[in-house]
Amino acid sequence: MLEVKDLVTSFGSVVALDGISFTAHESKITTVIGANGAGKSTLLRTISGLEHPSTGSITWRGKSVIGMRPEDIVRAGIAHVPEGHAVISELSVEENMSMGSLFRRRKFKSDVAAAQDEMYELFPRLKERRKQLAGTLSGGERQMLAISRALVSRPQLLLLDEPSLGLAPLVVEQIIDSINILCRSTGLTVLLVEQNANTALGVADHGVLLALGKVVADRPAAELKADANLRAAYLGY
Amino acid sequence: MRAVSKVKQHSIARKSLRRTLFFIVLILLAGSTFDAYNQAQLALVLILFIGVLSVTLLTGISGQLSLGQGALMAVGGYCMALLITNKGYSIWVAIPLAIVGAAIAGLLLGISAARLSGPYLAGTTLVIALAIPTLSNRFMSVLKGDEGLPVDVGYPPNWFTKLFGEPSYEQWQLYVALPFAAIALFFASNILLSRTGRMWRAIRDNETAASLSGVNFSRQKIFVFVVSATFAGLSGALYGLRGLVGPSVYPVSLSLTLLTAAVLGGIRSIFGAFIGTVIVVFLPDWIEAVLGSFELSEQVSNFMPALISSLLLILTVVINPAGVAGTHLHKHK
Amino acid sequence: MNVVRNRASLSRSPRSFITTAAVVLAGALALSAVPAQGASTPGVSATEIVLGMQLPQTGPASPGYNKVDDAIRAYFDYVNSKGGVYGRKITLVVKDDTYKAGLTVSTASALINKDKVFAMVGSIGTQTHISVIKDINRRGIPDLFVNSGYSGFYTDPKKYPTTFGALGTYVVEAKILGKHIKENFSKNTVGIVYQTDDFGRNTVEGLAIAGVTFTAKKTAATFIAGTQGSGLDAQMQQLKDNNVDVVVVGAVASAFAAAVSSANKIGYKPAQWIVISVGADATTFQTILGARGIPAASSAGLLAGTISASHAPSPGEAEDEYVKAFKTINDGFNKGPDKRWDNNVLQGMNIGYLTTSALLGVGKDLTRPGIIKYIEANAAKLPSAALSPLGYSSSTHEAFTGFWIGKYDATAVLKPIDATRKVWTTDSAKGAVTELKYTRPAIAADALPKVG
Amino acid sequence: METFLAALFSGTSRGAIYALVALGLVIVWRGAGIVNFAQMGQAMFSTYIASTMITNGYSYWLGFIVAILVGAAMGALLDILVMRPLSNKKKTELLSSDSMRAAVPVIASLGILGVLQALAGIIWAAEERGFPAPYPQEGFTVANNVMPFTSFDVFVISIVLATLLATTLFFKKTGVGLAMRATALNAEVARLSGIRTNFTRSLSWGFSGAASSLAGLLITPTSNLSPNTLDLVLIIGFTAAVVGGLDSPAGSVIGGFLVGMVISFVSFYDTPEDVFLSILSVLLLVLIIRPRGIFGAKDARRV
Repeated sequence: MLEVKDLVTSFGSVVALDGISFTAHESKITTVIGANGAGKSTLLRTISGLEHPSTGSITWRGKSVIGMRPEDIVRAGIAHVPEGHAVISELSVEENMSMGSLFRRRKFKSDVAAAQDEMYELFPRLKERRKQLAGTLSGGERQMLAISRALVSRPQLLLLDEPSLGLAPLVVEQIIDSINILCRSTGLTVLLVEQNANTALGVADHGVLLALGKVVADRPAAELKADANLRAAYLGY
Repeated sequence: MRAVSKVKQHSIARKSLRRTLFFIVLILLAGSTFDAYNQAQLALVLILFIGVLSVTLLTGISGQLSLGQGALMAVGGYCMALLITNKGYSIWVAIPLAIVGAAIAGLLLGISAARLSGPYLAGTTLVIALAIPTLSNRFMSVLKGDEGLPVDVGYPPNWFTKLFGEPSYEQWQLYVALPFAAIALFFASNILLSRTGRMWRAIRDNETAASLSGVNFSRQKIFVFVVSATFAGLSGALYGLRGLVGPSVYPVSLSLTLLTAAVLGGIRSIFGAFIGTVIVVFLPDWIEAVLGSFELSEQVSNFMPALISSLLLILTVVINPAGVAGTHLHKHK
Repeated sequence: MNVVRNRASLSRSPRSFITTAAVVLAGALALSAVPAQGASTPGVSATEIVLGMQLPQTGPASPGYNKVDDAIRAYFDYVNSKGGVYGRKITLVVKDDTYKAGLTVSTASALINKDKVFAMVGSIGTQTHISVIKDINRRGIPDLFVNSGYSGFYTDPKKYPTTFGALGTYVVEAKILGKHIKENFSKNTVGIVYQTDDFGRNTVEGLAIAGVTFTAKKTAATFIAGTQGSGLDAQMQQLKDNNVDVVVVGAVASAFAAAVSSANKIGYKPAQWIVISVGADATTFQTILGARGIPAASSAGLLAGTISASHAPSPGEAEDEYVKAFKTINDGFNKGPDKRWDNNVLQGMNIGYLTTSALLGVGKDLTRPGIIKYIEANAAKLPSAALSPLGYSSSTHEAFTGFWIGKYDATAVLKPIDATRKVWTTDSAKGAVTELKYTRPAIAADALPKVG
Repeated sequence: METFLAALFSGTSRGAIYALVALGLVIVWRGAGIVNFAQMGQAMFSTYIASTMITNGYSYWLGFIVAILVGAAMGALLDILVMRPLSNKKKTELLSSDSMRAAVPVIASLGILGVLQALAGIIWAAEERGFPAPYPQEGFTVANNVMPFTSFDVFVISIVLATLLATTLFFKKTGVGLAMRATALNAEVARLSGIRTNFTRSLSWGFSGAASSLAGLLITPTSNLSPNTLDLVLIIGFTAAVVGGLDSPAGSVIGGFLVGMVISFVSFYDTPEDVFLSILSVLLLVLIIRPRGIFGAKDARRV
């Protein structure tokens, strides 16, 4: 269980997260939605250790991750796929993918290869292009690669930041479906940040609505999806 | 709209003028209390201050890293020395012409450097700093090789001695440098406060955004180089007037000294440029004064000033990269 | 956001600017101020004579030269241990200008204004000295025994009345060696490798006066002073390709070592190496080649047979009375980091000795014009280790006009080439080279100069 | 023809060393975004250590290995003590612009260079000394002509090529190499992949330190050793790296040999006095055609 309590993160005088509290349950997909600038990405970046909160607590399975470095948070089982198809264009697909499991090489030697094979199974297009430079991939393929890179670290919690950004609806559907399957079959916990609320709420179990750094709603996804007033007020449709 | 901007321009000019007058008064006050040696050192501060301003404008404000400002100083110095020794011009004519010479060199450099950025620009300018002094041997008959062209500030004109009495050589050095430093300060201050300065900062902070907002990117970059070269050329001419214009006066290390002064003081402000220059010029004396009370063997004492100043340099940069004058910039994003 | 904040920074109040700047400047003053001296002649009191020297003590140009100041100081310390000069002890203030002319102006100003030196002594570096010589002369400060063979400093005493040299000029030495080359190697192809500065060019000029000329890019190979570190392969290849069998080296000792290494590398074995005295320092040569894995015996072998000239005895002449005396003083008084006996130490000792004799000669009443006048008029009376008299007169301030020619033996000692040592003399202009008869005054038992 | 061969040989052996110096600079630039001006200062310092060991009777090879290890340690230490604290200041506004991120570490590295040169002066005095070569420095004979190419040069070229090959393989084939490349290319993604970027960055500094120490050991037998003798080597190596493209290790090698050849051919055919001007011309020519060097990435990763 991921518990976030009274989290405050600010950049200079700009407060990005203003006392956020919510819980993401194990083996469920929790989605964080909200308009641009609501603080969604900052929330994920704070959980994964890229930003440092000024107050508040974040605990994963009862252990605080505050003050840990991003690389150690990954090692503790929390993988983050940041916004914008975060792959390294100058490296090949294979290299990008194996990057995520470098730290597991020594202890889990046999599993490293198995994890990669699973990813190639999940996203067969990556297998065809494994020798290509990541820079030559399409946007959707890059997103698949970024997710694979995170998943080969065998996380228990996956932080997914705007996977649909700039992708064709068909591709978005494919990616979201894969995540859904993965979560249901392996018991992975997912925290999905989306601007595209409909898609996100469609697949998620639970929804958290952010506005200007504050939580304005924290309810089951179906309920949120049905609340037309809330949607109109905070998401603009 | 136009009326408003005119008012603004006036207030900028007034502010710069006020600053310049304060500066002049401060230097004159300090100069009158200093002994001869420190007067000469203060003159050196004024001269190098102009050179450091060229770094502040180029690197601090417009974001282009040059390691070859010393070469532009050399251009200014040689232009002036040639005009004085071959044409018999007075320094008051030779210096402005030397500045024009340096500006032309800055234009050429700017045109070839406009496409370069970061370390590529740094590398090119560093090699320029290395190569330019070798020209003095290549064109031996005009530039006089390693022996160089001896020049100096000479003696004050009659009207000056009648008005102010006979100054010592050190005082005269100071009085010659002061008006130029004041003019440089005034112009630098005006540039920084004006729209041009904002445009340059925009180039530094975000090239793409700057070009989107209609700034002609490469033309501005070249313009910055020309302005910066003007400052460097003036500084180089005055630096040569301390006794000699020759390759050993403008070594590669001179360029690095200017950059060091700019960073130590705070690379984004005029005040920082001044403080940094004061530190660079006076630090060896301070270290010597402190070390004088210790008994050190010659082997150690020879290298102590270099060791201490280098350590201070590292410490300043690591503790506060914004420099002495830039403490207030040292905040989290 | 940046823009706004920067503007805020610029509009910080002028008052705080003034305050901070004033504090900084006041600090500069407080730390650098020196109490003014009351004496009528700067640098001279009842108990002390303060002398100033500037040279590259650190930096690329310093190796070798950084030993000269230690040697001069060692001699002064010896004099002080014997009671000083008329009860005044000699203090030598040394400033490091790292061979940057821009810095030399500051160090000279510090010596003159802050340390209030009576005279400058033994300064090293032609280019750096050019930047301050005019100012020093204008102030009437004695500029004694400058360690440069650049004739421009000395041949016109009206221009630089206070400046006196401590070496024979490069032109004089080259003319004398040129005569030797003309007479002994007329059948050979003579070439030169020289550094493109005053030293190298003056050498070429002197050789040309003697009738030894070279063709650019054929028998004359050049390099920029300070770059010999990267080897002189191309230069040696050029001389080899043009069948040069007598190589003149107009360069510093490390360049001579580089030339020999490069020649060795391409199997180039010229019949004769001829090296101007500045470059013919056996210790430097052996330190460099020796540590390259070439043992001292065989680096002496590479040096053996090399012809050079000198105005003084070779530091290797252990039997010479001056060498003997200076060596003892060096062992006892030199506190420098590297006091190994070599040309630089001998030269420093001799400058200390010359300075002391001039100070003794002027008498108790020491003034700046006094010492300048004394040195100019009494050159013949000033003893030194050199095998040539001092050439100072009202028409020239060149130091030693005489050189003897020698050849290095297998133990790296320069030995006279003639059965008995012959000293040759000439001027820095077109004058002829003639033989010089000079009997050097013997050194006193206490190794202090006896004047008068 | 002989002159041509001589220039070619001389340029090859010199170019190999410049390539090594350039490689050291490129590794740190890629790994940390810093041009390390202290690099040849580190090399000078470790070569002095080797020199001291050798003159005290230890074998050349022991000195050689110790110097390279010291170089590596010194590189890593500089990162930990100076550059890492400095890069932790990245969030300050001053360091938020790319030009300052380039300029401020340059100043820091100049400070380090100053410290190392002063320390070397204090410890070993400033006299110029020679440094031995492990193989004879006598040229081979080609077509009845002795060339400026010796067994030592063969050693230099082979060890440099071996180093370049090993470096390439290390970066391409090992996990640590991949981690280092990832850190260099995108530190954030690397950290999110569980890579300890502080460690890999220090490793880059260590590698670069070892490479430059090797360069120091290989160049001093022909250039002597004093606190300042390697300054010029650094500037030429930097030029080589810029010509080749600072982002590209392969480019640094090409750049090194190119600059070595230019220096050699200008020295042999024209005059050594023109060396710096011709380096400048080559640099400008290359950069006008390709502003990020011959092998530099077209797309600006860093501005």
